[in-house]
Amino acid sequence: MTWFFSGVLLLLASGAAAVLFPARPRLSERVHLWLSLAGAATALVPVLRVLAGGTVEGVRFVTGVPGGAWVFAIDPLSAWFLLVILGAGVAASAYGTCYLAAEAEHGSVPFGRLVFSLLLAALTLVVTAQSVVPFLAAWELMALGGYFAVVFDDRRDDVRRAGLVYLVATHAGTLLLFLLFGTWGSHAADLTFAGLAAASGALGDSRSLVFALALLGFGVKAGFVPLHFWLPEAHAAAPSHVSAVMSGVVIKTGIYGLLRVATLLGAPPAWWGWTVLILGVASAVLGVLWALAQHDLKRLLAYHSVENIGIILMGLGVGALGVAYAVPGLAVLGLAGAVLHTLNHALFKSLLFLGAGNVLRATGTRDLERLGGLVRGMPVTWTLFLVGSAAIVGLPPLNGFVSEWLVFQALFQAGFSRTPAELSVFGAAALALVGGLALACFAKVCGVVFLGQPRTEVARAAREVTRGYLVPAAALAAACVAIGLWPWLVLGPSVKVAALITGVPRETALELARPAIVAGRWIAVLAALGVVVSALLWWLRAFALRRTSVAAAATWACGYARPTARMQYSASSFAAPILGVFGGISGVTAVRQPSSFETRAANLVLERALVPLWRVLRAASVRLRPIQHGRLQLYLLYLVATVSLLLIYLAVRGSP
Amino acid sequence: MIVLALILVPAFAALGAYAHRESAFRTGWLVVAAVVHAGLVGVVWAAPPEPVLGGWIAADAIGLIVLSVVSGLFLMAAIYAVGYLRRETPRGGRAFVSCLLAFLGAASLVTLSQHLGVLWVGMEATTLSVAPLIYHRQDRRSLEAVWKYLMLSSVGIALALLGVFFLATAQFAAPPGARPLVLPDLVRDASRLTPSWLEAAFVFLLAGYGTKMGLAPLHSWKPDTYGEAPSLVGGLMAGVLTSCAFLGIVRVFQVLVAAGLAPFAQPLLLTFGIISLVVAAAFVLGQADVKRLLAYSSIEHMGLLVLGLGFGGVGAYGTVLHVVNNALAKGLLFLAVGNVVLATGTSLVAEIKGLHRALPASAALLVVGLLAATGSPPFGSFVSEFTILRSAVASGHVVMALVIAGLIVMIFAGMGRSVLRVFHGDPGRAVAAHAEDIWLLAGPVILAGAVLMLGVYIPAPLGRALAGAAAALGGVSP
Amino acid sequence: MTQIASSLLLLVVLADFVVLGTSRMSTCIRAIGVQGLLLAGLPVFLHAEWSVHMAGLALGTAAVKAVGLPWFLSWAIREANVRREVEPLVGFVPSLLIGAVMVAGSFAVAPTLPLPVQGGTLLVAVALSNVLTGLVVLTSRLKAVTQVVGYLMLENGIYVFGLTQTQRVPFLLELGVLLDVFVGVFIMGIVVFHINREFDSMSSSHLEELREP
Amino acid sequence: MTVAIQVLVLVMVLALAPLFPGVVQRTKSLLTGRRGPPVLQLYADLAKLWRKGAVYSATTSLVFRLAPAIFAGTTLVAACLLPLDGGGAPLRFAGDVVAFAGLLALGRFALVLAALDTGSSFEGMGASREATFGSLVEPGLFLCFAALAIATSSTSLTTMLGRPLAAVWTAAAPALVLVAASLFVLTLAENGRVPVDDPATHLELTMIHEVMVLDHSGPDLALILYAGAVKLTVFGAMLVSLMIPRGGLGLIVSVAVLVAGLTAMAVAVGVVEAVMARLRLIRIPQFLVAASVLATFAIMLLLSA
Repeated sequence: MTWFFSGVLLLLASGAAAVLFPARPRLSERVHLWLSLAGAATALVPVLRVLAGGTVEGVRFVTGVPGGAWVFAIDPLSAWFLLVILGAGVAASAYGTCYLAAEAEHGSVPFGRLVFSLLLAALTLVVTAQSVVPFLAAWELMALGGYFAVVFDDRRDDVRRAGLVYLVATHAGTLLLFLLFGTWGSHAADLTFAGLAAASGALGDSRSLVFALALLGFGVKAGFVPLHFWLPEAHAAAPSHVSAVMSGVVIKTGIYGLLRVATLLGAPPAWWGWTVLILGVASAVLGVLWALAQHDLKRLLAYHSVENIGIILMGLGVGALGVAYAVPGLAVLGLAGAVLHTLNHALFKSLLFLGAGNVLRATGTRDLERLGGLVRGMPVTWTLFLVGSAAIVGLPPLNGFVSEWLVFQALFQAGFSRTPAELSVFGAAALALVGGLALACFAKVCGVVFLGQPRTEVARAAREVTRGYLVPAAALAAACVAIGLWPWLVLGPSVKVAALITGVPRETALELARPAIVAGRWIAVLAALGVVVSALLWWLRAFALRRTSVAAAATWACGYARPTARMQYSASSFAAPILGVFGGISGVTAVRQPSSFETRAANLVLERALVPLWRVLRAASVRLRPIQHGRLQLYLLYLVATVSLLLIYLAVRGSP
Repeated sequence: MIVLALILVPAFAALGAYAHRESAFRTGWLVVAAVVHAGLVGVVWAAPPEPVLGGWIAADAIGLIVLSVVSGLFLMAAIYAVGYLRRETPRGGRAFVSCLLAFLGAASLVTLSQHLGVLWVGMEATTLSVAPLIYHRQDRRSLEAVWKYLMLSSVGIALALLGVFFLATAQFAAPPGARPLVLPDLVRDASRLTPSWLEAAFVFLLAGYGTKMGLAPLHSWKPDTYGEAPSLVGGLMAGVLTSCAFLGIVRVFQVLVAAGLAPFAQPLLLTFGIISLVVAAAFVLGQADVKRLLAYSSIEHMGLLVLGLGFGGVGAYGTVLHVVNNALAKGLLFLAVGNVVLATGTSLVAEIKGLHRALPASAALLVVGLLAATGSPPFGSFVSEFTILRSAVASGHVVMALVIAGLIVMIFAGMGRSVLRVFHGDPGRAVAAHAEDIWLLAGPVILAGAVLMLGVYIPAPLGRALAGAAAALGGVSP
Repeated sequence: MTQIASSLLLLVVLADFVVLGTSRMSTCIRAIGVQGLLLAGLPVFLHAEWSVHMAGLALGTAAVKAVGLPWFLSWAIREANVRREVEPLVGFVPSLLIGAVMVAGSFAVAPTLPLPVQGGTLLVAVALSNVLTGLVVLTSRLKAVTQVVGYLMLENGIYVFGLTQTQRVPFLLELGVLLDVFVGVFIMGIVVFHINREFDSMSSSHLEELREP
Repeated sequence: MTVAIQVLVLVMVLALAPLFPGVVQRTKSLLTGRRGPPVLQLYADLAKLWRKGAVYSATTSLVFRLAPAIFAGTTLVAACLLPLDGGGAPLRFAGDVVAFAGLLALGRFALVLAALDTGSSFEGMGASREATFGSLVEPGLFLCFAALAIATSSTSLTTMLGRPLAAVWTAAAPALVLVAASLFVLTLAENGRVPVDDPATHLELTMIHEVMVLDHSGPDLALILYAGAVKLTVFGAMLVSLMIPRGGLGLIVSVAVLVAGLTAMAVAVGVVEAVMARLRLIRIPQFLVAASVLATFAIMLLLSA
């Protein structure tokens, strides 16, 4: 743990460095960057040791705060999430040093860096804390760091609103966690996770209550439907590197919490698995559908986080069913898929947000309808973004495919498990639908943003961003490709984590997952073959063309002489037919004018449910105002009434 | 002897301050007295003194904890007063400082008295010594505020006196040797007290001291008073006065617990607690004035205190700890708001913007205070609120726990909305730069550090005191 | 418990009704003064044996309740030259009725509260009825002075109850008198005076500026 | 050894692929009372296109040039996953069925992007429709796969379309019939055939697949046409292997059966094209959902069995 804590301290130091010498911004930027890189590297040492199969002994602090000792430790689960956090986090932080430097007119850059480092440090503590009070402390610290990182550009009303919605939502989640651990702790000797695990047997009926509270409390953070309402707002409002971490990493802590509670609670009843599976299907389908409806690049990406959380939950759910119906193979596959998708989503979602950041930096707009043809100005960004898109759609030979493939495996196996779990095979169809929709959505994004003709002058003028922006993104893209081409790099560790969660012995788990791991190598072969064949055909084609003429012309517009940029298919029109198929639940309203067609997307839960609720509460509170009417006699009357009521109580309940 | 000194030093200091004409001297006098008082409290922690005056005056666990809160918060307020009195000279003139000191003396008397009659006298004294502080501006609004405050709390205090009489009556049946109205004896002979009179006494003391605490629906003076009083005084009222009033209820509750009558009291406490939370939530939403906002937040925390007492178990521990945290957080908030008011000349949410650009330090303190007051980890109030919620669940009130959590979220939303609105954005008009002055910042900074520390580390002696207090309230320490 | 004592107690209750029933402030003040005098007499007749303590208490009470405060109050109404309590929140006849109900209630409840001193029941009854009628006046009158009178009735009720304790608990009763002085000085001397100066009228109905919009 | 044979069979089938669109065309023509182009027409077209030069729109980028190669490449590799000889596929592993779908999706992604690369509203329209209907085809396809997986307790196409099917035909024939029907509908949709799409139409506004590749020319177009033929063949091969389990048969026989079956399938497609009209675009989703429903029934049958 020494390595780990020194890493955390380095991260904090990097935050401090950002604010310490405001006179020398350049220097502080450098120091901040290198300290955070060093911190991440240091903290990674024990992580890799654990993932390689080693162990790291935890530490206990006795603080006198009620709830027992403060324990910090790294087990495979923590290690895996630390990998997620540090991997995506350090790339984002490197990107951020560069990105924020150009944001000085919007907010305080040093403060932005400080809260970002705080956020990273809090994240690492969340997944290593092994008792309740430090866990909750780190949890809230993470939420606050996130908040202040999001509201960087706090002069804009929409940013402040998004921030407030996020803050209130996360605080509500935290209070649910209070109740969760309060309920659990009332049966436990102390509030260390070990103590809770020991008490899980004594929970009895309140076990389901604990599960429900965990699902809600952590769900708000994970942001699955319908608890996702804060997510698109906040992630769109934040600076791009913050969006990357929020969307790629922070929401994963919700998943971590669920997994942690699952490990402490022990074998779940079947209906928990079904609940999680159905929630997963719902938020995967709705998330991608709502993403299709967006024209704001970052908001669209944020909705895809809802979708991917859904995919992760599907893996969790089917895994839980495997445990519940005693099909260990199923359990291991499902959970391994979920765990692996957590990592993959962190990688490609951060990559995509960084790409979006580049576009924003180069053009100053996030509105798809105002972009286009960026491929000429920004070839590198385009390539990186394309990798990310293919990965998130789940296409081979990239990492997204590997984890979705595991989840598919689990769903199919459930199909012939000869247990009640077999119904979850329909999840495969849902996941396929999600894949298809995601393909459509990212075809839309890539096509409308990068391909075709520039729709505006800013898009035409866009030029490639500097290396500082590209290198972190490139690193993430490399990781996506690596996992896609050599899946067995991550299959083994993810199976180990799954083993920890399911309680299956590690060797057994590896044995059960053997076919999948072997298949991983075949996937590599397949990917290689695909690349080779395509390259071969490409070469043949080039060969054929060398002997003949290659002419350039305007696009064939079916006889129409001069097509203009405004005649291109827009994002709205591209998505219209699909959204038409799904009708009302897509939350889209189409605006047709003779000269233009556009669709407007609504955040259904927020705008149709929560905002009205807030209004109702406000109205109710206004109706209570007359209580504080200002007249002393009235106040005295309250006093008299209270005393009389008390006397009545005395007469009724008092002893004779 | 030390315990007497704790009461007499501020009292004489008050007289001395009134005697002296030089205002700078008075301020120094104030700080010195506060420091001496704090030092004495430190001595009491180090070496627990013997009871004096036939056991009427003594420092037991609960009293000592509240006393330390009183002394510490007062010291911070005194330091703040140095900066404050440089900017504003209250029309009260000499009265201001001496009333502050008198208030300290009275509060110390409340915390140290084991005789419930004497405790009542101290409570009355606090009421009266605060009144001129509220009225320092001497305009219509502050006049109205002080009138309402005095009327309501006088009626309350009168009811409390009736309660004290009832308590004495309940002691008729006690063995002859028992000293009347002295807490240890009451607790000792609890089983032989007349239950009906004891319950009557509790009811009236609850109503009386509840009025001074500001439990809804007895709270109605609070927003007006806190809104009009200078922030410094508001901080002392929200931190010290309420704690003292709560101590009064705690004392009689101790007797009830000893007499095995807790089941009679607890439903009342829970009802008051829930009503207070509801009222606070209702009026925090869309509150236009930051100081009134703090008043309702204070009502919320009074509610939490009695809730913890009502749930019992670990709740008692949480409650005593929450007394400390609430006092620190409220002091911090009021002093921070005081800086804002000094700089902008208003406490209306609509008229303040972009504080973190205009007054970075005070703005940061304001947000820290917000988090501390809403029980966000890792602040001390988180630990106490969490413990109280735990006791709610442990005592089988799961639904009530959910309701409480919901109300706390509403209050957080309301407070957060207002505070963050003034925190963010562009500072419209220029604000007085002088507001960021070391004297004005030292107090809140130290308070922030303290409330933060209590969230991550509780010193062993304090832990023991808390455990002892919880035990005296029939609770257990988690 | 002598006949005199009990008749004194009944006169005390009668004084309450006078305050409830009249609109003339001077009458109110006179009534409260008389009540103070009666209360000062009570300890003497209540307890057979004499003691210096008793005498001192009686004299002190008389000084404060029967002389000091009434004089103060009449000074105040002279200052503000208000003579009558016009349109109170609750009319005089209704408040009389309410008062009657309260008194009846207290006399009904009193026997259930056992007091181990002789004649305790009557004391409790009178104490309660004073407290309750005092609260009625407090909540139903607009003029600051009348409210103070109501407050003093409340006080006297508590004082009456305190009489049961004089034997055992030293100077508990004195506390009550002390309260009178404090509250008298503060509420009367300062606030009423200021209200009078600020609004040149003593009606507390002006004080409704602080409220939730 | 066996792998060599399997590769050989694969190569042969890939070589025969352009034949089947011809067959479809010919059947359609005959049934509609025309002679129609010769069966081998596509071979001629491909050869001609391969020799021709290419015209590229100034709007397009590398994506446009790369897409045909990727589309063709993925389709060919996908073909490697099928047990064409009735025994096993050259490439087979647990879960290769998902890889199969993934490869086809990658091909579609490439084509859609290429279409958007031209910046033409027509091809954007085609891309949008392709994406829409593609996203509706996917669930149907996976439901069919799920049914087969349940029937054969495997997630590898080699097993799912291989020996075990014979037993399933005896046990749960109705389910497999439903699956086959659903798969046939999906074949029509995936390959841009009537009633979903009409390759022979001459009105761009009604096209889907054709309008999407409107701007490709020369070798690129050749690659796309060829890959299309292979795709049709691949789906046909799946249908054939599903309908006629060739587990017991010898290599020669089973390959002969496969070719015969493929031809029959092509004829069937031709018949459909001749007798059915093209659906209106807003009806197509219902048509595809119907396919999914058929597969769902199949799954219910298998699970209840």
